[in-house]
Amino acid sequence: MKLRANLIIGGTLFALAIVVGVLAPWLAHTDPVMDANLMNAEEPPSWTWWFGTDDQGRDIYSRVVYGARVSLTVGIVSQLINSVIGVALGLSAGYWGGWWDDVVNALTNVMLAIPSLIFALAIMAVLGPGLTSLLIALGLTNWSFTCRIARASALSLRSQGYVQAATVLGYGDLRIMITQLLPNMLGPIVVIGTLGMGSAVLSEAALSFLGLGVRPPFPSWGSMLSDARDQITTAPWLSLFPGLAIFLTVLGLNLLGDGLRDILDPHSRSRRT
Amino acid sequence: MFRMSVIVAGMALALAGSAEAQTPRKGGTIRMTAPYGSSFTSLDIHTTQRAQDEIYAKALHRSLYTWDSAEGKPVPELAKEVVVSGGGLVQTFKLRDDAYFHNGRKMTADDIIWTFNRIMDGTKAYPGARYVRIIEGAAAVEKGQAKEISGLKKIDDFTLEMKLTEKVDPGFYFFTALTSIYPADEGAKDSFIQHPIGLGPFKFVEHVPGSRIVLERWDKFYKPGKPYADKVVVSIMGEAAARDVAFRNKEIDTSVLGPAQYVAYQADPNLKGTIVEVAEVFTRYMGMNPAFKPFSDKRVRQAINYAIDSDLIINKLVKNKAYRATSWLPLTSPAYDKTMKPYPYDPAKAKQLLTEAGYPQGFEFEWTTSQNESWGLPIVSAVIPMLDKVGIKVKVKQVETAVLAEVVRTGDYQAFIYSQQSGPDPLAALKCFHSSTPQPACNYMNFRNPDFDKILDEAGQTDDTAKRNQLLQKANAFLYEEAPVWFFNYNKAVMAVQPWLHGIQQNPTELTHQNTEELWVDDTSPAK
Amino acid sequence: MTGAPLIEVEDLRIDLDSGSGRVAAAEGISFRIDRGETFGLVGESGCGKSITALALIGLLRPPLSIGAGVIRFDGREIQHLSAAAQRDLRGNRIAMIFQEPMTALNPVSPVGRQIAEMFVLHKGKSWREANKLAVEALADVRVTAPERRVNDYPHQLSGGMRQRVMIAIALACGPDLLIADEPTTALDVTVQAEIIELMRNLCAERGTAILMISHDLGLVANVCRRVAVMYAGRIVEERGSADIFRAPSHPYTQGLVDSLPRLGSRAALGRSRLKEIAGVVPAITSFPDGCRFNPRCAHATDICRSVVPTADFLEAGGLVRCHHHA
Amino acid sequence: MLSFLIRRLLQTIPTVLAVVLLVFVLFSVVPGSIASTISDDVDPQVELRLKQQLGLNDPIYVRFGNYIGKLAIGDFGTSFRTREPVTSMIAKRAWPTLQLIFTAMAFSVLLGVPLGFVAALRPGGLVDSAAMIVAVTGLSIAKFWLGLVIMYVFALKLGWLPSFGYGDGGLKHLLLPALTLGVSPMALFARTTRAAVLEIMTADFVRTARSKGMSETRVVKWHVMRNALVIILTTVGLQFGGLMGQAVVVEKLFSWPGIGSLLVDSVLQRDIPAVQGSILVVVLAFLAINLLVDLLYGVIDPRIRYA
Repeated sequence: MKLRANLIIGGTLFALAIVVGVLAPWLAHTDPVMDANLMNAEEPPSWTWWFGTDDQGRDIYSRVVYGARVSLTVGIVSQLINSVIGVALGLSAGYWGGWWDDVVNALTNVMLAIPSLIFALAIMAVLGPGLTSLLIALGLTNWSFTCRIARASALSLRSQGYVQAATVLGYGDLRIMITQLLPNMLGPIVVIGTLGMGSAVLSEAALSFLGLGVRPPFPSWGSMLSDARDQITTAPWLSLFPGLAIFLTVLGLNLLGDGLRDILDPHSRSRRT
Repeated sequence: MFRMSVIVAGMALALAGSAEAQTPRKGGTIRMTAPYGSSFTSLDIHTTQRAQDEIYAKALHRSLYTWDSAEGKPVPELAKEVVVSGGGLVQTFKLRDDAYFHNGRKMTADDIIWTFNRIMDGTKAYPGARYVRIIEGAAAVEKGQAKEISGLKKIDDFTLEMKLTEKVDPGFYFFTALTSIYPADEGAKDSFIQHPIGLGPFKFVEHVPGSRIVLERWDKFYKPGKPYADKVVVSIMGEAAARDVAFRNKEIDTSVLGPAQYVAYQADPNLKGTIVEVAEVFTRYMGMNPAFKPFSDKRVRQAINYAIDSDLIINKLVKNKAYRATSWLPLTSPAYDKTMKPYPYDPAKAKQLLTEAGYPQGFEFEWTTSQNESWGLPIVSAVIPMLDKVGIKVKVKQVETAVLAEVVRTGDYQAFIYSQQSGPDPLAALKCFHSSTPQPACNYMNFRNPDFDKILDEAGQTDDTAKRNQLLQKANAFLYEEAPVWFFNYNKAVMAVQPWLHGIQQNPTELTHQNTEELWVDDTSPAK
Repeated sequence: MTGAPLIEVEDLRIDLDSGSGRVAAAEGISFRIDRGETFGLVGESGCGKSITALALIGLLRPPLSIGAGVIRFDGREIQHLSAAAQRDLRGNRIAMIFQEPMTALNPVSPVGRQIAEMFVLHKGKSWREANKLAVEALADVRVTAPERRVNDYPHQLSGGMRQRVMIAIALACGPDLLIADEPTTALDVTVQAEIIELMRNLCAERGTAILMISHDLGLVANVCRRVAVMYAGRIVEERGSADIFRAPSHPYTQGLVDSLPRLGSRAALGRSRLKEIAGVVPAITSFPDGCRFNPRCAHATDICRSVVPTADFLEAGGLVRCHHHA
Repeated sequence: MLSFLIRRLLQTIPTVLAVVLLVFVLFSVVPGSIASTISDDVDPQVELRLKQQLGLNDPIYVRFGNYIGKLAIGDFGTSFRTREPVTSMIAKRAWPTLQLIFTAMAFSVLLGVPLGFVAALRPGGLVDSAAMIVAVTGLSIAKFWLGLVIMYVFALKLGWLPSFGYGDGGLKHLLLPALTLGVSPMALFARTTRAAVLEIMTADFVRTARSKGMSETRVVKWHVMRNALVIILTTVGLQFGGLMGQAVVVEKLFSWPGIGSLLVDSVLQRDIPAVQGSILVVVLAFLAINLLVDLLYGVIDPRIRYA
């Protein structure tokens, strides 16, 4: 029962966020950047301004709606990069073994040893703030779990009959990895990826707070929340709505991840590594 | 205009607290905050030019001069008398004979000479070098061509002669903590940086990096009866929201307010009375690179000034925590022309000027900015739609403050938004636009105009204060016409001060820089 | 006391909640065991013999549960007892040994402690006393140097040793019934005989009845006085051990007996495994109608495919569930 | 034991070296010059001399060699900004961060693990659902936002604890930042513990324990707990890394003078030696803590032997 509740609530929240992001131009009332009118600055929520306006007079509802694009892009793309890196390294290391396996193992250990937020911070410092930097910084720093899982399952699948049969049939390594091994490890990787998206959205907020987030004027939920923190008492709606958007989306991703884990990866409930 | 008269009136009063005419209480702890970042740079105040560090340095150190907020100018601090001779180029200082370093030794002329030689050490690039360079022979020391500054001569222990390279008031050069006087013997030791020794009213007790500096009363301070307090604690609190909680919670005695909190504190009857504000000598502006084609045309630069509704931004976004800039020189400058009017908001005029300049459809430029809330991204975001209305498109390039400083120095920009010191010395402030001033020094827009140079040179040569101010006003008006920048605002510094802390000075160079010997706490302070 | 059986199972049904409904994983299970008697339950894996054992000791966990029937222990119905009352029986009067000595012991607890727990739980001993008793219990199962062994962890012991520990735990409180679920399957051949011997002797000494569960008819027949054969959730035949070898009545039992090499040969005992009977055991959710053995049965007729055979008493004693039994 | 320790230490050397190399290469391409971290008015000649003095004009491999050489004797170089040895800067920041991280860890373990146990006793029950809702909520909130709310509630509204400060007045200054930092690991531990317990509950030895006539509470206390701790310990060890990352945010918010705020400060001011040093120290600490965790396994799990 609980399993389905996870999946349904989580999936709904995440799907909702995606729909909002995709339909942003139709859902938004105003342009999130250009429609600043200082005459309307800091209006509390009302029928005209559903979520109120910010200190530049921009409609927060429209900015939250557009912010879904930025924040979800950060979450999805950076996690996609992580997954691709993790799978490519882990799969090849587990399949080929030997010195390459040692190299990948060493690399994973290095990644594991540097806290990912700190590593992302360092990369952001070098690349400078901005969406691209953010995607790179968050995309390069959170693949070690995926890599370990991919490696472990490649290692165990390698000796399975059908994989060896494929080898005998003269299939190329790449083809075997992609057609034979990859589908069998997709479950846990999707689960990790889902949970990783949530943490990427939160990392974006943290980096915004540290002054190294998405480059405005385009709104991201993290930067909106971070910018509004001085006005938490005077204009609470400035932070309430982007904060809620982050919370619900990350909550959705976490629940979805849990739900998917129960279905796709029932064996490893507790051991992530 | 009303607001301005308030400021002037405020400055006429020596001390904000003195109006209360209470007898200062001895003892207690002053709990100040350092709001500009999450650490102090260094206990060697010569190495750092950040406003953050000077907050503690004002308690610990003394320089040759100090800023007198009541007079609105620098006054001699460690000298009892200054005699000017040699056509204004030779300054003879009769030094105090009652100034003791915190190790108990009396200060002499040797300490000053040693300190200035140290600041000119070219292998260290001390930021104070730019001030000491005004002394003859200082530059040679910096370049390694001489060991000692030739323009400094010790007459006796308490008499010092200083030869300048040009005719300026040395007070403007030697009042900041960058030129704090160190004890010659101790300053050379490695231990100095862990346990600094100065001449100030409070001596060093401890520094918890990233957290606070604690100082205690220096009994042999040269001003009789001062300081009042037993202890000064300067806590580092970079987060405005956290500072707000701490101030409301009565955990700190002073807090610098941003625009949002300025509004909140004004609206709160319990906090309204804690607000202290002053017009600081900083001008916020958008610099335009004349090497970028559209900006080479004066009409385009003027059009930008017409196109932006600066008052609206100041009113709504900056929440009136700034004064509208007319030209370069700030309100508190002696050469400020009160009759001058700022560029009005007139998009039609802007459009017309753009058309005349050959940009009827507008153009696009890249605007480099930091995240600073008062002169960074939020302002840029508000300006973008305004410029858009006259057809000018903006591409934002966001960088960190440190990078922006570099960008500005090297001229690697099309436009940038910045806050630059424009006082207290109006001549020095305008000198930044003199063609002899290299771009990295402070001529960030690489402004070159022989007519302007002529006015400024003339002002520099005259000894008549009135005439000089008149010429400076003319130069300032010249800049208004040329519009090398978008004149945005002059900062209004706002600090919240708990009711039990008295003696706050309205220092227009930086409100957080307080002469701590004047401050005292009454017995309603939770810290007693 | 005498005459009344120690445990009596009547028409027991065990349900499996598959999520979309309940399925009977075992049904119509009836048998009884007298005090000190040895009784065997034989069948292929998945036939329901292990869950029957778990039902007796009250360890069925969701999705499994008792659907119907009565379990009478020492004259008292125990299937609906409160959890606390069940716990008083469990371990104390009904004990159980599991198949996998490797995993049946807690890897991070010393074996002595795992034995001592029994005395603390059921005999109200202090840990100090219980630890002493644990040493004795280890000595009883012929472990050498027991005072040293009590401090060992399971991974430091051999498989046989571990199973001795399990027996020590099971017999610690002198239970009336010992359920042994494939107690030697995971062990080396040489050790198997020892363990069986040990178990049998100890139980005989204490008057403890044994319910032995195994897929190995030979082993069970050797240990037990009576044997029940299970197939697909039903008991298909129940006989005296000697009878079942001499003249198996149910075609499935016949298949089992035929697959045994050299009956009664002690040397082959441990090794003998069931030979595959043609066809596969049906899944719980798709039991065939009628006699559940009919798809694999050489003698199956129409009635076998539609009517569930009743349990018939045999003249020579025992029961069989077959339309065509001899 | 000792030989295990030595072997593990040797194993970490390549990791440390790789981290050093990574961080070094990363920051050798950083924009902005050393001069801009010092003053906005530096004579070009002086800047050149300064660069020479700091060896910034050497080719990168020479600089890396020098850096490694100095690292070997515990010298992290000299800060551009403060001109202090980075080693001593970090040394002053280490204790506050350790205090913060260990308090947060203690809080999250002491709260999260029991919560997970309680939840696992009745999976799907009311307590379980409530606990897991709390846990997933704790994992889904932006940290600085949570910190602000905690600060407002506990310092301003309730007036129980000071909102900032370090070191004076005992532990009370530590509590709010540690609470903020501890919430998400607490949530994580609650979830991990629950999952671990549920997994162990299906183990054969638990069935054995039940067959002994033990109550569920005793089963958990006597048999499940210690086995679950093995799994929890792994998570705790790994979570130290996440905690150090989050400490950056929390330290900044609460003006806590730890390595995290030093790192942010140094990053924003382009003080590269200090950035490199801080990251390196964090990594070393993480590796050391995980070594400790490995040793702890030996205490909890008798199967592990350090022969």
